[in-house]
Amino acid sequence: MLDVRGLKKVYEGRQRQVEAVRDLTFTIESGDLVCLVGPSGCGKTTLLKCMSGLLAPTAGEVRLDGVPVTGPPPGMAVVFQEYGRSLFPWMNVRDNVELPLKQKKVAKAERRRLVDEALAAVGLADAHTAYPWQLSGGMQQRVAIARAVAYQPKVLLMDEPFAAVDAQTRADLEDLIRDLWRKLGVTVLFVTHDIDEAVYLGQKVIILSSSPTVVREQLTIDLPDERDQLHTRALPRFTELRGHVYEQIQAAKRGAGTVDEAVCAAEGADDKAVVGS
Amino acid sequence: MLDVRGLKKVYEGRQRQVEAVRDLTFTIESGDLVCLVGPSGCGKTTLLKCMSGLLAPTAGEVRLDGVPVTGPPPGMAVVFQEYGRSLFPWMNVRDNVELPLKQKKVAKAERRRLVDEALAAVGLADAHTAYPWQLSGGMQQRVAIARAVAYQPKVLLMDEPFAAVDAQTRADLEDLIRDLWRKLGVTVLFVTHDIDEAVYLGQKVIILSSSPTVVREQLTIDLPDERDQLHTRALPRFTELRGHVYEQIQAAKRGAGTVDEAVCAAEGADDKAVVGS
Amino acid sequence: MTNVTHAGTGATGPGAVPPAGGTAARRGPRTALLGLAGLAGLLLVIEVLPHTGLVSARYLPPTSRIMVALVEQLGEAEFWSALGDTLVAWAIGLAVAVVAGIVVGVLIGAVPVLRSVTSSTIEFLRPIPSVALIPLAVLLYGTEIQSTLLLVVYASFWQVLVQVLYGVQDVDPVADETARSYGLGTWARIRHVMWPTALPYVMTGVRLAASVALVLAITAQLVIGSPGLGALISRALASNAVPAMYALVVVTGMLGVAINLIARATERRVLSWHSSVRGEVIA
Amino acid sequence: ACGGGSSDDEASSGGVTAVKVGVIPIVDVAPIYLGKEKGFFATRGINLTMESGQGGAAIVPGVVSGQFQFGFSNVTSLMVAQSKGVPIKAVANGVASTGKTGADFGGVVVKANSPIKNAKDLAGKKVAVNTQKNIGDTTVRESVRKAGGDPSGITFVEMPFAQMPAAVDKGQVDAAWVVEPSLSVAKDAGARVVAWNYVDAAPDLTVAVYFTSTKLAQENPDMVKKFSEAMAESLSYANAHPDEVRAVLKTYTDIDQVILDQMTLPMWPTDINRASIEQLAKLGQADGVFTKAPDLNQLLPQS
Amino acid sequence: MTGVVKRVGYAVGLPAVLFAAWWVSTANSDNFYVPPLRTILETFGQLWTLEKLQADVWPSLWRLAVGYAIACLVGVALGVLVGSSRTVRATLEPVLEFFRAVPPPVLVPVIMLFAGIDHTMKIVVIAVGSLWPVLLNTVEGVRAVDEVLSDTCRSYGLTGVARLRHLVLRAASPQIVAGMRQALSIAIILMVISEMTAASNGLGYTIVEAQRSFAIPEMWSGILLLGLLGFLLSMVFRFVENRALAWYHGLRRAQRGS
Ligand SMILES: Nc1ncnc2c1ncn2[C@@H]1O[C@H](COP(=O)(O)OP(=O)(O)OP(=O)(O)O)[C@@H](O)[C@H]1O
Ligand SMILES: Nc1ncnc2c1ncn2[C@@H]1O[C@H](COP(=O)(O)OP(=O)(O)OP(=O)(O)O)[C@@H](O)[C@H]1O
Ligand SMILES: [Mg+2]
Ligand SMILES: [Mg+2]
Repeated sequence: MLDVRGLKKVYEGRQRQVEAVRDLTFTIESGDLVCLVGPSGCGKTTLLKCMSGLLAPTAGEVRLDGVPVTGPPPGMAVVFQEYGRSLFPWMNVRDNVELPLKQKKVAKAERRRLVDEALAAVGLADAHTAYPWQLSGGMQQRVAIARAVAYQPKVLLMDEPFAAVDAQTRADLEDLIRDLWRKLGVTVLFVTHDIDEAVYLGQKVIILSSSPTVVREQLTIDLPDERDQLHTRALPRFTELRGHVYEQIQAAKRGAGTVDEAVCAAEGADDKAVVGS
Repeated sequence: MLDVRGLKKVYEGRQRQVEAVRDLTFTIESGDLVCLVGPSGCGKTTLLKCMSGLLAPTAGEVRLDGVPVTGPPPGMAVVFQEYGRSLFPWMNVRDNVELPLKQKKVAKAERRRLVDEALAAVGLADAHTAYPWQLSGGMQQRVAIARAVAYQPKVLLMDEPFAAVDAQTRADLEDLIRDLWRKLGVTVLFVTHDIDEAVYLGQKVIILSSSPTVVREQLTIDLPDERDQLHTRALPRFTELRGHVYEQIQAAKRGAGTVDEAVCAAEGADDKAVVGS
Repeated sequence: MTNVTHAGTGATGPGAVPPAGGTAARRGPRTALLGLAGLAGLLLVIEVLPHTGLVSARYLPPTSRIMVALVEQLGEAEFWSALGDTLVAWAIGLAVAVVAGIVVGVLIGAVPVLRSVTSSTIEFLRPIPSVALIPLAVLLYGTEIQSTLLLVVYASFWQVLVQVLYGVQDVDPVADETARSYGLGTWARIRHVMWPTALPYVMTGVRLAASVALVLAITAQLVIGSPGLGALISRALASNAVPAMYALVVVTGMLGVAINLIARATERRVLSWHSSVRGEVIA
Repeated sequence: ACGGGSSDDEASSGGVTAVKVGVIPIVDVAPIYLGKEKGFFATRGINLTMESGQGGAAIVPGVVSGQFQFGFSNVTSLMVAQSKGVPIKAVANGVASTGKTGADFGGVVVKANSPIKNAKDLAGKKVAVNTQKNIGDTTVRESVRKAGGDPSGITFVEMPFAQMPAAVDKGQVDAAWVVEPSLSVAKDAGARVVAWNYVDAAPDLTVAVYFTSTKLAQENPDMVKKFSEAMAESLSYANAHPDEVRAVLKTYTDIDQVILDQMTLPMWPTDINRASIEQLAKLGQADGVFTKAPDLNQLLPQS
Repeated sequence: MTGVVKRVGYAVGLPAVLFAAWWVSTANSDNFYVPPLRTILETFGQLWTLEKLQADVWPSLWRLAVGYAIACLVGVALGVLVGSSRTVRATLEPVLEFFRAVPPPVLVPVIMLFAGIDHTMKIVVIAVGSLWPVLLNTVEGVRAVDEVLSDTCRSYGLTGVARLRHLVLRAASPQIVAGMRQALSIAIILMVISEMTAASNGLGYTIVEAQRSFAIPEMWSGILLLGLLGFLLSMVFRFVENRALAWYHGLRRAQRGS
């Protein structure tokens, strides 16, 4: 239902012309939970922006349920990588989360409930009246997540949403997303740099090459649907998949020719390092 | 040589009064590489700002080589959590990195060399002329790191500096920091949420409790000084230490009483989950 | 100017879906054409207005009549020397006001105590109209250019100053802290952080001041009678030469448009990094 | 310098004294331009430059501070200044009414279809003048009074002469006191003159004069004398050569040729009509223009 | 408590010094146009009685209020329009710049043609003249709305009025306020200019009339009053600003390290 076809994006600067994404083609089925990984700067954010209709691609197109995306489609929520800047500094936490719901014309009582629940779920039940700039980085990021969650979107795009939270909170939030996905059947595209996270969360992991960016692999995660932090991560298949993804990303980076000495030194034995860790 | 004594910081808002840090006391020896971990919102950033003289503590004091810190001391470099905002949008990447060196009156040729090396080390050798806002999140973060590295500080404070880069780049950067530390004997305080990273990097890991924040534990990492991504991470002692830190953080979070259901559910078996992963 | 919270740093992509086709080079002529269309619309309205009976052509002549008068003016040496006088007064006055405004503004911005000490005085002096200073100006300098300058500088100085003060206040604390932590001293921070942040405000201030300076240069000439376009307007008024008067008004308006063009071009150059400008160049 | 004891050394060179005169660029000052053209000033060693200002706001302070040596101003303004203690002195006649009803250079106009037929009807109406509490309103009041009306109910509104024809035409004011060339413009647009206020105020009313500062008058009587003489010559020349006046007007005003040909020129007698000024002073005092009676002996030259 | 004392001290300090300097330097002045400050202050007391304030300052003030309000409304509305669309900006900017460069005294006759000579004319003059800082600042503020915030709004379907209300106006508000502040003092100046034509009362009229009738101490006292008025109005303005932009000032303070 989310169809990306021959997507290409070139940023035209005055001196610099950057081909952020060369040619991407893939499909996300309705109700899928797909993780997107790839080297830093390979165009993940760019891809997300194109998919959410915020950026016009240079070539190719994105289709949602067969309809070409030209502007932000309704029922889609995005969590931006720059979480700090995506919160309204003139609204307190509660208003920030509530605003899209107001826009959606959700009734007041229902709105209240959704906001309370979402904030509690991300562990910010007592920060309603604070302004975003009174919060720590991780708390800000969680407000942005709460906003997306409360919105009850049909499609949820998240750009490294857990980058700034601690390991425990991260695990909680991962479970929150999987819960949401299973209960509400929302379609999720999740960008992350954490390979464990990608494998633990996704039904499918899309691995991008480094620039000029194409899809390097679409990996189906054949782990049981019922996952939990404890058991799933202990499965041998988990370790295997994770090793595979790590290898692919390394290969991707190497392919790009921006490898420096440190990388080369560690190269030979990387798979093992990953598996062993 | 970096002494934190009875540090307390209370943010006074109009309605909200937040005790970010209650009472912190610890010492970092000259030439130490210390990692700081703790739950999201526990006051790590606040602590770093106090230590770098950017924020005046409510009580207690920070001493550098016996001298109380009241403003940013010379020879100290800070990488901020809000990397995007710490780069000057009106300068290109090169100028951003070069500016502190100019200020330090480093000769032109030397400056050139330092900047080139630092940018190459973070994998941005070909982005000199780009402006920060033309870069991806991870690239911006690496520019901020390059700036700190090129500065050749005596003390280096880093606030989640690798949050936005991919796993491979992260590993490279970790090695870069250890290299730097060993070659130049710089004192490093490194905030991270990645427990593996903390154990892999640090000589010592300081674990903070959640709010009201105190030092929960100061853990000496008794791994060999010679570390590499492959072997060190495979050591049983590494796994042990890591498990220990994870446990401590979980306990810290639990203590704070902001635990929600998801956390409780996973609690009983957490150690195993960590070790097994 | 800057986006409020986050002084416009590191964004990844232009905010809007750009319209089809258009690098800066291609957009230039389009902008110019639209601008011309706007002006043409204005001229058309003025041409038609007298024919609607809303006003008599005797008091607001149609464009065609004004244009005839304008061409007559253009043929006179007196007009050109007046234009020169006005431009000289404008340029000198503006330069003095801008430099003084920036220096004082940055000084006050950099030293918080100064801000508290001067704010009441600034608020007191600012609303005093330059026209009230006319006797003083004449007393001091007669109809010499200095009289005009005094009024021009007095009026446009505040425009720059206030903008600079607001701009200086808008410095992103994270950027400033970064600079401080790298040991940039006061002067270096003013130069590398405060100044670029305030620059968009300064540009607005300069654009405001540029037209205020023009307005004041002409008004001063109008009232005091020092040579320049204002004196010509005053003469046309006294002679009831309505078309000539409007022709001169058109000239002042056109000067304003030209000044703005220059200011915009400068802005595109110096502020290419700013989110208000880069969205238009890149994309 | 010329032997005349010029104290103003920097202003004089080679027997020529540089003199700046602040004038308003209107019909009234044609003689000084004409006189300069004819060389009446140059022959007396005066190198004349005219600085144009918009009324007393700029000219009086300029003269007092010595930026201008002489200035042109209407008599009422000068009397006000004198009564307030401004150190000035009249040195030459400026301009005077023609004294002829129906053919003066200033009058009160109304719209063609206005119900106002004569000065008496102005009572209680809204009348535009260029400046309140000045020569305009005092003389208009006198016109109404003489016509048997009650001037106390008139509302005076200030606006520049140039805007008056339009204001009358659009009915924004009931009447307006205008002088040439606006008078002709108004008449052209169909306005009627209902009162000739200068004529009604006093016979051959002196409207404006040239003046200097008392300081200059004391320190450099010689130059003042020469200026007065040159002025007198210019005035009588202008009076005798109306065609040349119309021609010189083209050099420093933008008056339309059609208007220029049809407008009424004022009178330029050589002498100040003291009686008319006394009458003006009386009118002004009655209307509360002065707080203190002006000392005409101080203000006007001894004749 | 000490904070208040300090603030008052700051507010009064420099003016007091300047006034003292003025007092001393003009104490023996015999220049007709620069009377001793003592004379001016005496005149001030005599001239600005309550009655006179009511007759002359009140009408000025309400014309100022109406004109200024119009300028703010139109400036923000037009500014949002011009700032949000490149096409509109390209089309309108030259025309706006054209009018901006025309001096108000020259504009008065034209405005009189359409707005008559009564209050309307003066209000229009004030509005037209003080519009520009608001307009320009709004345009710039709207153009510089943070891209990430803007994207956030778009992706959550916040468009049209909601976007305007929650994003554009709020984000641009610090700058709009800067413009309004500029406009306030310009509006006061234009209040004086508008009363130079076709007025029979008002503070500006009083000053101009005093100047013309050589009542120089009265003129200076009027200018003093004008300055005081400007000062008072700016105090009111700051009060309102501190409320409306509480988040902005809080944000700055917080980030600076309270
Ligand atoms: N506004 C822009 N102008 C010019 N180039 C840009 C712009 N935004 C992104 N780029 C370039 O496009 C490429 C891809 O950027 P993008 O932000 O999509 O990467 P990413 O995969 O999200 O990286 P990261 O994981 O570091 O966030 C980079 O090379 C970047 O420099
Ligand atoms: N400017 C501020 N005003 C008020 N409260 C603040 C401010 N900055 C931080 N806080 C509060 O102080 C506490 C600690 O914040 P801090 O940013 O130091 O946390 P942190 O440990 O860095 O968290 P994270 O890992 O999420 O970045 C938080 O509860 C936060 O809400
Ligand atoms: Mg990204
Ligand atoms: Mg932090």
